[in-house]
Amino acid sequence: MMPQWTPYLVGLPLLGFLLSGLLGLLWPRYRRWEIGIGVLAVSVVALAFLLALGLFVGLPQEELPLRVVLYQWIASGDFAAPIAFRLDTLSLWMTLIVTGVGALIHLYSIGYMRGDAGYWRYFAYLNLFIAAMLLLVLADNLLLLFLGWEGVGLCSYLLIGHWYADREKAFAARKAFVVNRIGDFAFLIGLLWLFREVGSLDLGVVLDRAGAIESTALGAIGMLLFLGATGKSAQIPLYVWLPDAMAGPTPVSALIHAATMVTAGVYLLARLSPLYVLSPGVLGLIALIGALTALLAATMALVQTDIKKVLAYSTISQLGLMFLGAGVGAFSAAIFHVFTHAFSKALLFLGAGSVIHALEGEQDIRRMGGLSRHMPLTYCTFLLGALALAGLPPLAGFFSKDMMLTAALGSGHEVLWFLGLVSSLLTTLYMGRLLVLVFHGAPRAPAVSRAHEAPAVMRLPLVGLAVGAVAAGWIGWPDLLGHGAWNWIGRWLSDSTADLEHGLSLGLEALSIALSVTVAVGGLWMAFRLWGRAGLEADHMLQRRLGGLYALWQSGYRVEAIYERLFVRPLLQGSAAPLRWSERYIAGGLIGLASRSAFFIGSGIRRLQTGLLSLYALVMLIGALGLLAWFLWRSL
Amino acid sequence: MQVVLFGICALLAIVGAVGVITARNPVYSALFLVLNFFSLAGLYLSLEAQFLAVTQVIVYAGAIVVLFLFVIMLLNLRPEDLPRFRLDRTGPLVVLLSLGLLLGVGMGIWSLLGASFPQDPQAQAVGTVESLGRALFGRYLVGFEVVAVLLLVAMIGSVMLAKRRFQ
Amino acid sequence: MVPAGGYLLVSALLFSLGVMGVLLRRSAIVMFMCVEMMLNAVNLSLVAFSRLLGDPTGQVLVFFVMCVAAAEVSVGLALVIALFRNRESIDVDQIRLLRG
Amino acid sequence: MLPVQFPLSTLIALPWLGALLVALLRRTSGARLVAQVTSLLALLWTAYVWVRFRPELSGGLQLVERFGPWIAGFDVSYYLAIDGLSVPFLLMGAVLGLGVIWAADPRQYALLLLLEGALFGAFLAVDLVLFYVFFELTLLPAFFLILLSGREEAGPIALRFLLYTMVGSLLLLLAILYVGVEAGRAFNNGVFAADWIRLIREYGPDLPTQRWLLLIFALAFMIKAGLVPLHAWLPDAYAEGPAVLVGLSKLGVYGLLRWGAPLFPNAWAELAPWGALLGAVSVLYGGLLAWSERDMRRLVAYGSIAHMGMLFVGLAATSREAWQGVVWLAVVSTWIVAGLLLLLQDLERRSGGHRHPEAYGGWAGVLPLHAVAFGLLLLGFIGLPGLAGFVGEWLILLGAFRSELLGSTLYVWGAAFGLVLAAAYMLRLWERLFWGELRNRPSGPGIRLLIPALLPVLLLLFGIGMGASYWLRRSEAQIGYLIQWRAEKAEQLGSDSRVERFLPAPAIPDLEGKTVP
Repeated sequence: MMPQWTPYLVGLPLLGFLLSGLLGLLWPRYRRWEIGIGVLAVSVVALAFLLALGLFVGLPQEELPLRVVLYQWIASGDFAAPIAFRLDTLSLWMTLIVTGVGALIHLYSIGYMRGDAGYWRYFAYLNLFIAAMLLLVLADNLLLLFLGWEGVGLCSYLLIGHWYADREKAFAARKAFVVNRIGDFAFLIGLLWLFREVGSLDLGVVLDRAGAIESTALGAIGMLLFLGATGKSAQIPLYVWLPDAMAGPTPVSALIHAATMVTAGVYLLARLSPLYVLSPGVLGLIALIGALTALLAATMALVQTDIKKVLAYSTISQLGLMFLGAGVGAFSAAIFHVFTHAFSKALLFLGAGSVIHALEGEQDIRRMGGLSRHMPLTYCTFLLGALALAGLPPLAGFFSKDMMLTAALGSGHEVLWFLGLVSSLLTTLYMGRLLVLVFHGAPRAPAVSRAHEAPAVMRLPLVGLAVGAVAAGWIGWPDLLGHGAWNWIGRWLSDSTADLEHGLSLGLEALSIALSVTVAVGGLWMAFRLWGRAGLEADHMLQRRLGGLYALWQSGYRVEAIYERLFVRPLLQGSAAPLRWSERYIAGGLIGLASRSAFFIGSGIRRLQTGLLSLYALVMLIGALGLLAWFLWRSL
Repeated sequence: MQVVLFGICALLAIVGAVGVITARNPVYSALFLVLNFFSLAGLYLSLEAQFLAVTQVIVYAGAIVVLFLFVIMLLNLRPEDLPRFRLDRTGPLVVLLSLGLLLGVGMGIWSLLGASFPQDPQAQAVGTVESLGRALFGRYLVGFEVVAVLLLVAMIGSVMLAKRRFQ
Repeated sequence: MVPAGGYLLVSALLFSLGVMGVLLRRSAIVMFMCVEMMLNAVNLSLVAFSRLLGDPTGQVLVFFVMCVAAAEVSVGLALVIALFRNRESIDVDQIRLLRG
Repeated sequence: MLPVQFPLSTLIALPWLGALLVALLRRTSGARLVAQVTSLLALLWTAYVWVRFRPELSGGLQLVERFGPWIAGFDVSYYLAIDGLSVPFLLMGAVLGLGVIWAADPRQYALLLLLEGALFGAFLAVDLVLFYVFFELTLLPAFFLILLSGREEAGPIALRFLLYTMVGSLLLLLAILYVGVEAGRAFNNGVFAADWIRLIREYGPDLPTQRWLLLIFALAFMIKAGLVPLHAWLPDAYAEGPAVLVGLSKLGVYGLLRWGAPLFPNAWAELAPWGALLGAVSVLYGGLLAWSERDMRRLVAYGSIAHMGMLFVGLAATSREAWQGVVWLAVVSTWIVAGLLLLLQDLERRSGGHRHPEAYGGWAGVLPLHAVAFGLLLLGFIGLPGLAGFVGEWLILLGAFRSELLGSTLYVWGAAFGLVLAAAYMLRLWERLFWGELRNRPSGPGIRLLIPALLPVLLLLFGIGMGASYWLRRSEAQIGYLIQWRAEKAEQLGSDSRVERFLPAPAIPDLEGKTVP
């Protein structure tokens, strides 16, 4: 496979977007031709996936990285940013995830969105989303990466606000975009700073010269870019948009959470890992933020009653784990987790979508229950996804999570490792709770009895993803087995990421793995016991036992209220009055000064116009005399 | 001969001018004005500008002053309507300024005071009808035509102004 | 022979008297007469210069001045009539239409 | 052929002839046809000039048309030329003119065409006095256009606009006369000098003189540009007046680039931090006010003040990248803001005159083309990468971040934060207008031909956004020359660093712990 095909990876979905968008916009009859729209959208992404697969198979690992330059994009002075793509193990791997999982989600959407008035719009945006994400992943230049970075933000905005008639959903979309923009602001400054230090934004140059950057500047750049990543990847402090982003159609949530957008932050850290390993302080902070996010989000996931919100907080928590992994220097493990998580989370979201679809839009898990009898396939796949996410061996999630936790232990961050372990436990608890409350027990709403399995076009992706959720982890066995010989993914990615090596003793690693397995099994057992017996009552019991803590989790640690009071209100409301004042008295005063002085001078001069003819004549005479005197004076 | 003519006419012109200013009744003013105009015509004669002297009598004394008199009669002002002098505040200043003007102009022409007129026949023939006619219908033909149009316009304008009530 | 200066002085004197008249009198008609007098004073000096220089241009100018004066008087007096009809007065101090 | 021989004069004459023809035509349909064809021809002619322009030449002027002197005894001539600096602005004027005229009311045609011609003139003039003449010539059509908007407050607003800009202009005139006389004494045998090339090459006053002259120039141009705190005319005028005013305000930016910086290099270096401070303040001030503004056209106007602040940060940064960014952001921002104002005007008419976004809702479904056009302009406005607005913003921030003149990067932080604010208020506007339940269904007729009129802008939005280097190359050489020339001349007159500061730079610490000496 020729690397020259790389631009088509981005070009194909972009073409799909343009075709769907323009045809739908200008030709109303096209909007109702759902089959055509759906097939077009799916086929471009599928083609991109095949292309990526071809590149993956056809390019020997030794030839990577490759650089494919299209043309000069922005150039002025000594700044130049070409439209150029970088093919290396990392970007190729991410491309596979994005297009593969993305294609399945596209396929699922054909069924899910049937009959929707904005069908064409939806698929156009979905294609654009893939295109932007591929651009982000493949960009050889950080400014081009920023184009994709903002592009996925825009697409998430448009898709979250897909059902825009609902003001709340529209607001959720705006919130997602603006919060992302705050991160992007930091990212932008980081890029500026990086350019000032390095003199280029080409990845090759940046990574080469990273060592030459002065350490404080390097730390600042790392922090700023990381802040950008927290925006995209929904980490503390910028995670608040993600739970609200559930307002979009469920496949969109799957796309945002599994394959695109939120993984961008992790990708960025891995991409710039040679830069990050040079500033251990920043790495430590990243690990801390990741661990905290993982823990806090997991606690919040435990108390949600909306099926999609549980999954949303679960995503934040899992992303936290990935940041923890990246923070302790296990970048490839973090990317590995992106991979496994993509399958399980996409599967869970699509399964949730099927459930919501079957229950005619019901999303409250308190009004579900006993669905396993009506939707056996959905149940089976959902179960596999949940178990994989919970980290039950030998399903996919176990391997990647374990790789990150052992790295955390190995790097000497015992506390963070412990936090990760606790959030793993919480993960098993809320996944178990979700599974039980949705599929087991007695139906708690009449709609459940009418539930039925989704059409084949929606079932097929579920099966595909379930296979991934089971088997995706087998490409990265822990070092304990075969001393890393079976860790194919680690070797593949190590060309692109600068992992820190930790000499972890086999004993400790075995201990860590054993603890992980124990936690997974024990947590699931606990969850099934607790919610399987008491059902919803277990929630109430927890609420009684935990009291204030439970309320705190329910309120999301009141973060939104705190932000509102600390930042939004002082900035917006607080500034309004002084600004109005200055508009009125400073700016308005200056213009008033100008106009009033004109009127003042005018009224002064007006008084000279007495209308007295003889006075005018007198003044004329005086003037004539003056002129006469002037001429006489000159002639003297 | 010229000296006598100049002396008499200059004196009469000044008397006429003073009369115009001081006479209380505008009719008297107009009559003094006639005196002034006639004596100016005399002065023109003494300068060998015969054509202008005649025109002066016809246009100014004949037409303009008559027009003044017509208007005065037409308005039929009562004595108490007649505006007075304005000597109260600005009077002294005006007199002073006018004297200043005289002084200034006098200084300006100081160097010319003693100049005597050329006596060759060509110079004396400047004011003849022939010489003036050649100038008017030669070099100044355009100006002459324009003045004709101006008079027409003035005529129309004054008819319009006098006809309607003026708002 | 009277030198040119004599004529010029008379002209200057007449002009000054005319100025005085315009400024001292309040009757619009008399002011007008004084303006005519000023024009005449200028005419006199023009003729004197014309004679002095032996050039008819000065006298042509006087001719034009006379024509313009005739036009001016006809319009001006028409204005005075119109004014009097409206205001019942020809006192210029009471007419302040030009006040800003 | 005469037009080919004098392409620049043709560019000015074309709209003016059109204006004359429109004024003579009684029938509206005929006038519309003439105005539309004229604006299209002006755009095509600009393209012709664009093709004849050779971007790689720096320092020199091209397609020179010089007749004169104008006034006997003064070396002031009718002197037109193009260079890399004016060509983008010409394009701006032509595209703006097309959009505004196609979407205009018939009674505005003549004035708009007059304004377009004068705008071209101001961008083409390389004689200081001629520039001033065209600069002022734009004012009267603008005044009458605001008056024509027909709202009750239009009169006072137009008058305030006129008076305020006149204050700056009169001071500018005095400064121009001073410069001309002094420069004439310095190198032109005492004859008043106004030739751009000779002025910037040979006229070098001492620092105190430069300082006051630059302050006056900057005051006039800042009033024109609407920079905080001199912006008070702008929101009202944008809200009531025609969208073409947006292009007018860019004359301020152009004036500073063409005349301000090269004429007064040392004072420029000295005052640059203050310019950047005002710029950053404008960004935040405009952004926050836009957030709390309820009238939608005023909201966009405040947003444009924020853009203007960004432009001034770039101006102050005084580097090749920053000025390239300034030129192209000025051009693009004009199109975007004018396009948004036109769209809002259209929506206002369709809704029966509602000016508050609360009266709208869900219009994306009924006016999809409007929604797409508005959305694209909005995204360009908030600087989404890939669209044209980002190119300028990025280059400005890049240049300012590295600028040695500014001494602090905090201006950049402030300016960049404006992008966050912009996203917040613009998306809220979008949400109120186009999303939500359908409210107040559009009824009245909108602006005819609005979408076709905006089509060039939308295409350029992508064209410049994705193929920026082609466009940037047009202005690269000349701007590089200006930057280099300014630095050399400043060195020659007393280097930037050795300038004894009359105004200390604002005491803004840098994040890296450096403070300005």
